[in-house]
Amino acid sequence: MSDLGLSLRLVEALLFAAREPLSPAELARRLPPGTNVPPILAELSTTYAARGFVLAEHGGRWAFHTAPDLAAALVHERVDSRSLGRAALETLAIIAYHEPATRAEIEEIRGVAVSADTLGTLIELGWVRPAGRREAPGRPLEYRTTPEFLRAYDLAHLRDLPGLADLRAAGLLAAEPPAALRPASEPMLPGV
Amino acid sequence: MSDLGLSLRLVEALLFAAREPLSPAELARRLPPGTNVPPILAELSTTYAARGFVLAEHGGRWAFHTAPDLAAALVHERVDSRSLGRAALETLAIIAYHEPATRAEIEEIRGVAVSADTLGTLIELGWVRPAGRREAPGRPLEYRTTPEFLRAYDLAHLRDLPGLADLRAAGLLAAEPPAALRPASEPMLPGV
Amino acid sequence: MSEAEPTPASPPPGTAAAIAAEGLVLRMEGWEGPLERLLDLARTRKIDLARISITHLVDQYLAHVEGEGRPRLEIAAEYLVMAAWVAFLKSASLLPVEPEPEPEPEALAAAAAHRAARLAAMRDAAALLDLRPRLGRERHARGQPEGLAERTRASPGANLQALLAAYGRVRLRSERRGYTPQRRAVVTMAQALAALTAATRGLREWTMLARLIAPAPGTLARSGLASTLAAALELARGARIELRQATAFAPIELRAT
Repeated sequence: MSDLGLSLRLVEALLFAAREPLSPAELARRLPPGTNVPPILAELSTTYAARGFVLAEHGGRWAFHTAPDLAAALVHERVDSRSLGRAALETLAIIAYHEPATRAEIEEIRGVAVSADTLGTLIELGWVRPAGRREAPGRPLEYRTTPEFLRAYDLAHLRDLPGLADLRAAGLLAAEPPAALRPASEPMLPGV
Repeated sequence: MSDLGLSLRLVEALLFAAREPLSPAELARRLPPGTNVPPILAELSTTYAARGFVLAEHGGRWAFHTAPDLAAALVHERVDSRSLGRAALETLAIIAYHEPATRAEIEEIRGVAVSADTLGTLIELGWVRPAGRREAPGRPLEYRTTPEFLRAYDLAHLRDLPGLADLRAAGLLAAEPPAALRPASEPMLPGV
Repeated sequence: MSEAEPTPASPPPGTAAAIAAEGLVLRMEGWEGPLERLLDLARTRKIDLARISITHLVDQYLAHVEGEGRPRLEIAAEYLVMAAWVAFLKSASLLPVEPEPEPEPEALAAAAAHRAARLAAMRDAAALLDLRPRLGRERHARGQPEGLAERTRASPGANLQALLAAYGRVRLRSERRGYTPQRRAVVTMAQALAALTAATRGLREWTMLARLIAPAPGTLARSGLASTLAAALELARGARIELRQATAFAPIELRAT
């Protein structure tokens, strides 16, 4: 490892020292001008793939974290063992799979009212945030997940949510039943 | 790195996640029974010797930290281009319009105390300087703006600052007092 | 939509006459005549409001109010209420009257099944999500990050607009800071009493009060006159001097008792 470039060592050191995940742009700002950051990140994530801690991307930001398979041995280090309640977890899933989602939409899917407390918990965890209003009657708030959510669940992008493509193909993320299930009298939408 | 032993990966992960440096004994307690910790630590410190962060021992405890030779390169000089705070901006404006102005005069016009900090900020920026003392009781310091201030604000002379009537016309002195309370003639600005 | 005629807070009949005298007569395509007549016809559905342009109505209302010179608020308000009612009735007439379609049982069943499937899918998704190694639970961030060192060099942008606004703000604040009465030079009551007591001691002759006031410049002279008169009244009340005045506005004379 003696032939390591200075830039690679610097990127490594920056990611290691940072308290928060860093984007390539943030890294570039702290590196010699002209440094091409993405290949360095790719190389580092390969280098660390099989080690005790790994380098991963979450929503465009990069950070080291301990390898998931070592979880059992690291119980001493557990800092956040709170497990989310069922309501919060379902609400989180609905927002993540549908985002942006309004409270009314969450309630429509869950079939019960969503308490302010449930959304508050998710917002306090930094996993969900209100993100503007929908241009619809009542201008309801829309909720989205955050990069911290992606990091917490080790997802590089929202599209990496488990089963997302299947759910979408099955029409289970749409408010209306798929066309095939609709009565014949209903006019078919082109391209559905 | 596929031949990395589980123990080595665990030591790596434990040291990474630990909030304090760990002794070999503390490490051993969290590892499979019979693990020989010192050779692992030796191997890891060799592995990381030339990287962006190194494994080092201090007083019998081990921790990762940033490679010493990178420390200087990692300090990022950030230009804080936040605009001046309200107090500083108002103080600067008063000095510009009334210079030379003493602290008491600035306070008289602002209606609130002016902290030494506020004046300090302006002096540090090089926009204001103490310029002699007034021959008055207490011999208070007088403040003036500097040529750098004129340059920063792209003014040829202080007299280029708009007068009160101009400010009012530009809507910068928006809420007008009732006509009955206004003096018949606009008070002239000294030195403008 | 309900067929019931909405009952507006219609203008009292008395004011209509007053308005008629002022006269807001609309002249536009589809209607020429007073606004109140238009409203009457609209209420009883004797006119097709679809032909009436609300924009033109508003324009003519504004032109009328502005043309009044000093607009009479109560009249303008009456017109505003009437114009608003015309607008409301027109919007009501434009809304399509749609009978609610009877939901078909198959569609209802499909919707219910879809809803159940969606909920089940989200419950599964939540469970899958929860199985992932979570940061702080199965995965850990660095325990003692040094943090990224930063040295800050302040260089705030120079924004002239902000500087001027700050000065405007300060001036505005000082203008509003309230009225501090100016302290004027006055001859106080105590001074006048002392002076007059000394001047009238042993004064046997009737003497004009004005002669006993020490000459002083400007406002001080007027203040001296007022204070001395008050002092004279005070001394007379204590029977130390006598006061007399022949008629109103005649010189006031005094002497010691």
